[in-house]
Amino acid sequence: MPSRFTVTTAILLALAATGARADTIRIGVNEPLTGPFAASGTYVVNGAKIAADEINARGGLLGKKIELIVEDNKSNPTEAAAVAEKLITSDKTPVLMGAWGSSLTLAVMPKLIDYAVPMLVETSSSGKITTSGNPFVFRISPPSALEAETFAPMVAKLGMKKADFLVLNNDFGRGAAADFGKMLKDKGVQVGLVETMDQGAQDMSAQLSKLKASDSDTIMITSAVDQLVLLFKQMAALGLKKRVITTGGSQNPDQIIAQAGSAADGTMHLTTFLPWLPEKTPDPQATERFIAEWKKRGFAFAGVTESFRGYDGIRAIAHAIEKAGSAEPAAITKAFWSVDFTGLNGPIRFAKAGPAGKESGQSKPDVYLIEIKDGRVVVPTL
Amino acid sequence: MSVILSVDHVGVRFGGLVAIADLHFDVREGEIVSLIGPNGAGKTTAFNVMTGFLKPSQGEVRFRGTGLAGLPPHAITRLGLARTFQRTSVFPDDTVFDNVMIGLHRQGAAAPRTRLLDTLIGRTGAGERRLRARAEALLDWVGLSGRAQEKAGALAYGEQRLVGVALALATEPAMLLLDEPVSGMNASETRVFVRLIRQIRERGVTLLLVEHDMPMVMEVSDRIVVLNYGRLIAEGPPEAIRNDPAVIEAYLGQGSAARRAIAEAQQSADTREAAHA
Amino acid sequence: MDQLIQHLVNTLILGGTYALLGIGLTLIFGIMNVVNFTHGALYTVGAYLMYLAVAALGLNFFLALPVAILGGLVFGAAIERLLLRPFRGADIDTTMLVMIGAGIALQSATLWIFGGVAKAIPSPFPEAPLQIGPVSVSWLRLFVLGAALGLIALTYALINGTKLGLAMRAAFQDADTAALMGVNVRLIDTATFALGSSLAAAAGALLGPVYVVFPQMGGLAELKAFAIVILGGLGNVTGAAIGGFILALAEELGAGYISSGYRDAMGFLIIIAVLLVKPTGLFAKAERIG
Amino acid sequence: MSRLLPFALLAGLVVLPLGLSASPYLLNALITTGILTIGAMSLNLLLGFTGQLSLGHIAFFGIGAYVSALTSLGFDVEIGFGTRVVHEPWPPVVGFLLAILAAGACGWLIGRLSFRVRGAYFVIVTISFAEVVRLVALNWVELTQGPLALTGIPAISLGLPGLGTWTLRTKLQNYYLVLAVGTLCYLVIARLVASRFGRAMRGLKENESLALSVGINATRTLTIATVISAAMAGAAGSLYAHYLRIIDPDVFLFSTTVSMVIMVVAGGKGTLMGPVIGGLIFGLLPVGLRPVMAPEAQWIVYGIVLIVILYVMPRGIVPGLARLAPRARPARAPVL
Repeated sequence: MPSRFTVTTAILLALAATGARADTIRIGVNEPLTGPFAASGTYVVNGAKIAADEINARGGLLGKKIELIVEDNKSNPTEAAAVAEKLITSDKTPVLMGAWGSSLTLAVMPKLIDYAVPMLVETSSSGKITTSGNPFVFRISPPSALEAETFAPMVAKLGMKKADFLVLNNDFGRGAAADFGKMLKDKGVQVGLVETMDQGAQDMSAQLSKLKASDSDTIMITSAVDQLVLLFKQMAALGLKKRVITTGGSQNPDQIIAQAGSAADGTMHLTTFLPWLPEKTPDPQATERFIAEWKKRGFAFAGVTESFRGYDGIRAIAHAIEKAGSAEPAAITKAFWSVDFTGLNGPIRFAKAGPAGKESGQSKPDVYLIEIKDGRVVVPTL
Repeated sequence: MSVILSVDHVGVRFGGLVAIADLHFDVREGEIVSLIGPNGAGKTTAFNVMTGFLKPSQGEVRFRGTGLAGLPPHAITRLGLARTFQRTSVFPDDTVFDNVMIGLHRQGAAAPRTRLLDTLIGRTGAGERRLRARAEALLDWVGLSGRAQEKAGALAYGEQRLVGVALALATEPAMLLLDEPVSGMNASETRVFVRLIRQIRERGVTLLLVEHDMPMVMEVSDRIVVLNYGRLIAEGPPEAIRNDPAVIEAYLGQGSAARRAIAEAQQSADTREAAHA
Repeated sequence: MDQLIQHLVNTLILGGTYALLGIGLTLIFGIMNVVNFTHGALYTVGAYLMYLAVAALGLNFFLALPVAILGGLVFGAAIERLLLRPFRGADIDTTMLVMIGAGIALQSATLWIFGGVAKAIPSPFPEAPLQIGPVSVSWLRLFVLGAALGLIALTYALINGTKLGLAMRAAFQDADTAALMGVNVRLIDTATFALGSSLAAAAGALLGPVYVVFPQMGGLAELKAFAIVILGGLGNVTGAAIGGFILALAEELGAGYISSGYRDAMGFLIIIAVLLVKPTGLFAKAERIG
Repeated sequence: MSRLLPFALLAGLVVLPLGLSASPYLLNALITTGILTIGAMSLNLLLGFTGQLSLGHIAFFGIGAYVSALTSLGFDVEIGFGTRVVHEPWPPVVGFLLAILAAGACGWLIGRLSFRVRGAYFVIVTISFAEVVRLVALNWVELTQGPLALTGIPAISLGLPGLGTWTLRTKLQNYYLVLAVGTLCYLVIARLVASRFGRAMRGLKENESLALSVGINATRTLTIATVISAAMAGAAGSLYAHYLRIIDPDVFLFSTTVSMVIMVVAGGKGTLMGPVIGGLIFGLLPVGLRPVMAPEAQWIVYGIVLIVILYVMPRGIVPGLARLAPRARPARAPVL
């Protein structure tokens, strides 16, 4: 069982970490390994490990091996803050990666200021993360506003007239509804209903019945993969046949195809990675290498849409450490600004975001629109 | 003497089951009255109605002229009507002394607001010392001083009964309802208890008992009220009740235990008459 | 109007499984006086057993269902034997805490064994829904409703028509008297807990294919089961059955016409409202005191 | 001997940080454990001394956290009919006091509403209340920021206007603040339990009919107990908000209530020291387990430890050990 294997590895690593080893450069990884986001967090950690092993195989950084200290934040913001504290003060990691969900990342952020340690944010999409004036935050995932901006040119081509929203009732979902809603209005598309659903909710037929009765042509959905599977099945059951576009980057199309079957046919998804068509990614060789290694380790292919973030995250951190020339938090923070390489989902270089003087770093990844057709992922021609 | 408690055409029904059909009697101040009847006659139900644990389906109970309808049990206690319980008569996890201290709850209620404040800042105060003295006096009075520091739940059954009485007396009632106070007591304990009942009356407390021990009932009561199948079938002084054909009939209809009870009652009366002669 | 009809159909479909969940919980409370905090975990176990049987063992869908239900029965019996029996005579709070401990352990064990990634159980029913006028219902959900109603009927028959049921009803009225009359109360306890657990597992096994299967799926189901049981009156089987449909109705209409964000709050608001108006539940009979 | 235990423990907790100053992580664990322990102590007032199990206790904690956070952050919400409520930020200390008041008021409400029902019903009413409050915190985004979390909550600062203020930013300061509040709560509970009011609570727990029959007003007593208990939980919630400086609707998670219940029951419900000992053990257990086992396995152990404690020491650790100790005093004798 892959997840079990990785968790055991994580413990072994954590155990190893308790013995002080000055000959390694430690990177703290703060991810949800239990709780509702356990699956995604585990994928990210596995991706991170591939990057770490790759770097170490090439001889490490600054003449030292890198070492990931992986901690579980239990999908809980309080725990995420506590874990950050432990990683920084107890394990003395000079840089962190985390913490998957926006609420988790937001909880960690004050700790970064307290201890002046930088963190690479690999998944969270809330706008707040880069606009609240935290100069220790560097994000490679797109906030929903950026996602909406990249999607804007496709709106007219899709022929959208009126869109309803069905979003997760949290920062992730509501943020997406706000940003996409604004963008759509600017493009002359009407915005109808904005329905929400709770994170753990399993039966959305009430919301879907309402959406079915509305006169819009498109439903924009923001949620994680498990709920998307449920939604597509329930839409099929209700005979709800409208254009569906999902956002947020946690969709995992392969899992959708495997679990929702033909119910997912025709659905469209905005993603930040194209593992199905490596030749269309910004760095095809790297993509293929990563996917090959992922499969070699016995992980399900479906996980790559999450795990590539962990992979790119650690690579970005490695670039920063190399540029910094030392493994000190202040030097790494400064060096993040000069990181510039091509990640699996586009160039990784940080632009300033947020209030002047204490800007956070935001990279601008590529966003792709894909469609599920006959059980396969295709890039629709618009 | 004036009426202290009047039960005015009270009826209790549980769904279709009639527990009390139409109960009507008075207790006068200073009396000792017993409520008797075969098992299931509705005696405990009557007690529960009088003390607010049960709402009657019809009729009303008045205590010192105040209607008790709708009053919760603790409010009725505060009017001066206290009771004991048939089965569980103590706070089992507390010491006997603390049991009585809990019973003195109302006596400590002089000025609740300032008291709560005193409590929080830690002033125990004179009030608390006075309560402890009261508790000691009450225990002494029922003869349990030696047991004061024992857990009430660990006492013998008869002693638990006494704790129950001390608790009820701690509320300084004008009238006390005793629910089968001597059941489970041996003969000598019962004798002591009868003396205690008389002493309670001497303090000016009116008593109403539910009891199965016929000799005891006959000995202690001024008046007896007999219930059967939720109906009042006889009322009067012990001698009259003992010979009432309706009462004998009611008890004959029951099992052998009840018959033995009535036989004992008659026997005890005979011996007492013999003693008088 | 079409929307309303669709909501009512959804209610019916959802209500069947809610009722199933509620009945299992209320039985255990009524007969054993145990607030079963493993109910949600057993619901999860039922769903994973179904997944194992269908996806891993390749069993036929209709064969896998009884296997999962039987598995729930065995799990329930084991929990009663290993965890509840040593606490016989303990107060309701203690057994409740034992059940909380067992629930935590069971749920974490499923996470440990199966990992956090949700699993889907393939169903043999066609994807295209049954379309009647403006209303659509999936075949799978129709089957689930039928199966749930069938199981409820079976439970009723068991309670009202068998010797075991008679003994259970006797224990429900008064365990001490039942014991005096020769009823093996220990066996009844095991049977009751196993039955209640198998109903939870059945709900999980039926809903697993409808939704997806993941370790935390039981948490919300458990809270809803509590709501249903309170609605119907603790220990009242018929009340729980009706309570299931009422909760489903409230959720559907609440989400459909008020606000979908508060959908899951409906159940709890109902609980509070019911307890204010009729604290013993909507369908409780008058209780005898004294 | 056991009379000295609380003093010894307090002394130990006062000097403990001197040895720990090198490890902010452990200090952090102690602070959160301390805050949860205050919650457990408040829960014990209800569960241990009146016998009412509040499984929605986290609601009071969370309400305290939100009230305190919103008081010190300020807000601007529309409450319908075009009316806006605008609140300018007040000092965190005011937030702390308002948190106590607000949580106490909610306790009063719940007490009034739900003491018509007891036992299993009370349990489920309290769960429902907590769940409704959580959903409100999640959905009333304009006020609570919903799942976006309230961030930037200021640290508690002590002091008077004009005399300057002292802001508790460091862990050590927060540690002593939590210890002080915890000690105060302990003293209040100890006083309360030994008083006439405490006797009334015990009476109701041990034999409710008898308690009523000696004139104890059940609803009033239980409601007051709930108010005090809720107010303390609110204080703990406020400390939590100002220490972590971020709160989100997850503060209302059912699992936190379960943790508090475990602390109370394992330590010994109805004893003064029980929740403290239970709180320290179960609060620090995850810290101890973290390096040695997988997170899922930790929770399995947590569940099993709970069952084993209930089986071996059904009344909890403190009474269990008191029984083992020679010349044990009656477990409930009020200390201090």
